[in-house]
Amino acid sequence: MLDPRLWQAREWVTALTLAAFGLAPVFTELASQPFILDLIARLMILAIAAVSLNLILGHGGMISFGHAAYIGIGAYAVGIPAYYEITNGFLQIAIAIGASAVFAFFTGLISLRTKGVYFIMITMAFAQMVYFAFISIEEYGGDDGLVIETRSEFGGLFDIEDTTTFYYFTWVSLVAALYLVRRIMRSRFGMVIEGAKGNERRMQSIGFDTYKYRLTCYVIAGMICGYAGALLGNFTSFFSPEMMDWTHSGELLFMVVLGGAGSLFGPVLGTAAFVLLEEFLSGITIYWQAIFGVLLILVVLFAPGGIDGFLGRLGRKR
Amino acid sequence: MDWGLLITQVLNGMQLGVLLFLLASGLTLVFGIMDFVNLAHGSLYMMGAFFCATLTEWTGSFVLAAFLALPLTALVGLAVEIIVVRKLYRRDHLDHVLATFGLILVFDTAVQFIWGPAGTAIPLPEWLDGRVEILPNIEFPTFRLLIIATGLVVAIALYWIVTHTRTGMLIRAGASNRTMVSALGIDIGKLFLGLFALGAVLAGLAGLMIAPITEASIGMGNEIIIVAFVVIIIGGIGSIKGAFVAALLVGLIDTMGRSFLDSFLKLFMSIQNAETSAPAISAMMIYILMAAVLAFRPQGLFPPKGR
Amino acid sequence: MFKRLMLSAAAASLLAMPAMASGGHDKVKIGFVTTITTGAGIIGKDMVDALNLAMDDMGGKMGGLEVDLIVEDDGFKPGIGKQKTDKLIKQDDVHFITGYLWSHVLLASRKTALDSGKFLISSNAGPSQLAGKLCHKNFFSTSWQNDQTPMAMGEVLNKKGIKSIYVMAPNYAAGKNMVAGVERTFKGKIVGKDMTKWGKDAQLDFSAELAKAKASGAGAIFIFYPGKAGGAFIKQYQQAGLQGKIPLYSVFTVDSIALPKLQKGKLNGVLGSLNTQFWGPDLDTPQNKKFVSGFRKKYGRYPSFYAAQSYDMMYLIKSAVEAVKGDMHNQDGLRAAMEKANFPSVRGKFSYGNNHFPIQNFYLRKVVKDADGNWTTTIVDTVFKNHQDTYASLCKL
Amino acid sequence: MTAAFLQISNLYKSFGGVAATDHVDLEVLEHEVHAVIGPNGAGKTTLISQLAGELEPDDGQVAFLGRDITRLPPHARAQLGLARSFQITSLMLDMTVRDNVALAIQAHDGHSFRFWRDARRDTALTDRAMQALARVGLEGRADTIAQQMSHGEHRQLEIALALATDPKLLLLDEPMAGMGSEEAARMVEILRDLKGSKTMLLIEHDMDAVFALADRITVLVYGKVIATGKPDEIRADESVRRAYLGDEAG
Repeated sequence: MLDPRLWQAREWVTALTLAAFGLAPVFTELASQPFILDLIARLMILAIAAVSLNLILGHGGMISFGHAAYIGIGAYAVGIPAYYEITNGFLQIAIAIGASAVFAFFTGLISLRTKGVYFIMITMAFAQMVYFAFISIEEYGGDDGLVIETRSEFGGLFDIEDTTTFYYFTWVSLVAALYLVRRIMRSRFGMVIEGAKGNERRMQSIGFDTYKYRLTCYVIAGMICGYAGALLGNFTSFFSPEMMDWTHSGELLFMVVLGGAGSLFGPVLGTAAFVLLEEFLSGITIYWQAIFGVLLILVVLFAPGGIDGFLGRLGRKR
Repeated sequence: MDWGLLITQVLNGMQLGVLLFLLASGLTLVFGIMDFVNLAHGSLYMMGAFFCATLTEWTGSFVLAAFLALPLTALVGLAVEIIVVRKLYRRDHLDHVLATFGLILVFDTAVQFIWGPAGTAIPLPEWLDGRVEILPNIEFPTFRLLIIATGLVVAIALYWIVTHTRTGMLIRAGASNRTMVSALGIDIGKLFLGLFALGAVLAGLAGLMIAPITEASIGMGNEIIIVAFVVIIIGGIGSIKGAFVAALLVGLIDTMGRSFLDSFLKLFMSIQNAETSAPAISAMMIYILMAAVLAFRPQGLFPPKGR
Repeated sequence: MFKRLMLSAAAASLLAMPAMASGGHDKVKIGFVTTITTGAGIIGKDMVDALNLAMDDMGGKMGGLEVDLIVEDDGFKPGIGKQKTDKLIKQDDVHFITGYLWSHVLLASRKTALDSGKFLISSNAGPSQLAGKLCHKNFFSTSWQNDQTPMAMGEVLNKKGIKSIYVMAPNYAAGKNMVAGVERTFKGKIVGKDMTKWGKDAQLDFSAELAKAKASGAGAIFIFYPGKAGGAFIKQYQQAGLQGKIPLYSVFTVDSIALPKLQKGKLNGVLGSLNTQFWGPDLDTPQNKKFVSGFRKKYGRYPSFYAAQSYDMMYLIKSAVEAVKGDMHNQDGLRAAMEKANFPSVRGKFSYGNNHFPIQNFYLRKVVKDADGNWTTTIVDTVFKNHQDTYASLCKL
Repeated sequence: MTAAFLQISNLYKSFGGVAATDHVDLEVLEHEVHAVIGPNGAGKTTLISQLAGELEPDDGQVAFLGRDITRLPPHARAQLGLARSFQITSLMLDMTVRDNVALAIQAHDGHSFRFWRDARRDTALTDRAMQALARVGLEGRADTIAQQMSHGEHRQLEIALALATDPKLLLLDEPMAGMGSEEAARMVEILRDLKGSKTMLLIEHDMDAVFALADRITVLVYGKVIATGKPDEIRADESVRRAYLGDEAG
């Protein structure tokens, strides 16, 4: 894997994309286009969320329609302490990950007892519950949301108020998230998750309590996404329940499928394609959502495997 | 206790309930028999409303427009089935969710393009715009009563179709055993197309019944469709009876929450906080109900037999 | 249909207008954030129409400089609004960030906009926070502070001898301000209150709330429902049989966006109803006559107050650019010029308070038929003269 | 022989009023190969599903190694040493043959909450997976994706999976189903090799295989046990002949 001589289209794209993200600040500085840097930072944060969704969706076969809830939970884990002037980033991120884990654990306990479309709908229902819960909490702005004055502080180690520092903080986070998911999926645990996706009944008959493994995987994905939420909260300095709206969960699903569910890097490409297309199309016409919708339908109908599948086919031709 | 208010609110809850039922019944048929998750069902609801609005403007009669709008909605349903949906039956639920999510975007934008962003009001004829005194000193809007009546008639009709006709037999068989229906030599393609159109008509009916109250507006189906899904999951996928019971339950919970929850919350929190929290908490109760039902009955309240 | 296409094409081309690198001489760059998509897009369109009218009237120039107008759509979401604000700052590098239909969008965008050192001008939203503790030297409003209009309405209710009201508003920043405003001046009892869901999934069926209002025995109902929710509310208010039993008093609900639709829906009960406002299409000032007739000529309908405020915003900026003689780097000069409010406003002469919110009159308006039979509003009384909002004392400017 | 290894007492399960398992008593002794035969619809698969824990009986008891396992879920039974193969091939088709078996070994190890080390480079797993594959003659196919194998190979992998968990009792649900005669012969060989070291409950249609392998046979007809005994006794049993063999013999 680490030997470029063995690389095919897929590996090249992965390496080049990550390198391009890593070098982007230099180019945007030269071209004085700071907004593009913002765009990529947002893209990378959403990519972390998509990678975490892919862990349960692509690798684990659990179609969660409520993944945006963790983005909201993670974001509010930064926002609520900041509201009380607690700006310690380590603490905020710990809360983001911890709260997401707790939420994932308890909702997973119930959701994972259901199958198929019931699972899709119950995960969505739980996300809606958090959505309405945050709307109902007047103290933190309710539907209006909450603006924070300062980003997370990391005791002088580095300062993410600085755009470039924040950008690299995000970049490192994305690379780390990818590495983490790759390790997990290649570990014994990952084998069980993959096996349970392929044939849950058989996995049980050889002695795996698949429920327990899936629940663990569900919690891990929630934690990673909660972390992404904490980043997004810092990035926008603004939180509102709207972040958890079901349409955002749908968008995350689209990002994963567009990139290629079940592949490690696919979700990153899917997110990139999604965010850039959205930016580009919404600049052209106010009717951009229709183009987006048609594209979504076409991808589902004619491009199973998404971008990653396409790269895989490119690789095979060589 | 203000009994007049209570009775009015129960009727309001029923009105919301039957509206949800109209939407959910089509959804549960399509879902239960074709195993197809149609998020764009809410778009058909919206199309019904907009068709009716334009036709009311042209014909000058809401009732006439309503009867003309239904076949139009059915046509849209047919087109959607033929162009997109039928290619997806063999795919998994994730593909259904994504493709119909795409359809929602297309429909919403198309409506903005054709009708503009403002939304369109539907004027009601005089005889529907008034009120009926249902009990001494308790008046209720005539049109909302009409919605309740329509919903009940549709519920009875659907129940009769499902339990007493050959089509209904197929529907029941399909809900519990899909392969059996094809073994009976039925053209599954036609059955599905017909059912999808029926679902579209029911959704369109729901849309055009609510539009004179709230106006036809972009994205009007996007939130209610989620609630309709909650309804069919609580009721048990594929079950008309389940959809009916769950729709009324959800309608009543939502309305009662909006009417009485704030007074209740004031016992614990400041008046301002109670006022702002109450609607969100009553919206949340619906999802809590769903989670509770699924935790104890993973197949919903009335799962079709043999499934 | 054709006209609609043309309008949307105009809006689209505005949206698409890229930040063209200025070739040599300066330009005045104005970013405008409003709602173009969703049902609330109708309001945004009214605002953008007013901007285009102002551009026509000015010949596309302010103090000899060309004007770049960049319109962004917030999609009715604070998060998107903030994102678009970021874009206007970083990509387009505008001089003025303007617009903001919704208070919560403005509150979400405030920090980035002001941190960038640019001017932020609200042409509609006036949340209390920005008038008080969060006031800023670079923030200006060409509209009002949210509380003021309902405060005027509270006075009207007092004068009418109404003893109790039932209050309803959407549950977001402005809704809360509106309720606070009417509570501040109304001397009677508030017998009930409902805050309903707002945003793109706003609640539009008010059956339960209307039943409560009816049962409450209130002397009047006070509402704030901007955009499409207003029409829906009034319709249901009539259907529920409250017309003639509990009178309806509203702010920002019955306007020239809602009226044509209400007229089409034959909701005759609205005729004669009262609302308060800082402006009206029939307000007798030279600039207003020019604006209203120009708007009606160009678009064939009455402008709304949203349009009026947006139109004023353009003239405010123009006055500042002229005062500094086109030196766009002279921030202090631009600010000082704007603080003077030395421009022909549609509302007539007004002054800015310390918090840069207008000190202005508020009028009582009545819904009437105009000479052509179109429904519009006419000013019947002045409720407040030179009224300053109550939060100004909290502002340390 | 020792006391019952697997003890089924009075097991009862009905579907919509029709008894699929009608008060079945059956015991499997350690190290024996016990075959269950019966015509189609006799309730053999229903029985095995209840033993594996996928179906819950309406009444009766299943005891394994002296422990009541009637209400245990499938994975817990597997961990006690009860392994099954499926009549209709049930594998992780998207994974390689080696990964399939490695998973079974992992399950037996009980160390699967390991998130970091690369499982495919874990020799403790891969070596044993190769050994297990060698036992069923699939060592040459280790890197093949399971989906791409032939039906016969699938059946062999089924057995390999069951064996890899090092079970005390093998529940084999028609291991020869759908096989050609050559493949079936190879399967009989594989099972004969295991005979003596593993206790097996074998459900099978192939009478040659049954009589070649079984120490004892139980005959199930319409959910009821009509006879249990050594192959010769069963062959001689009048009621069995009438109900079952007789039919087949014509």
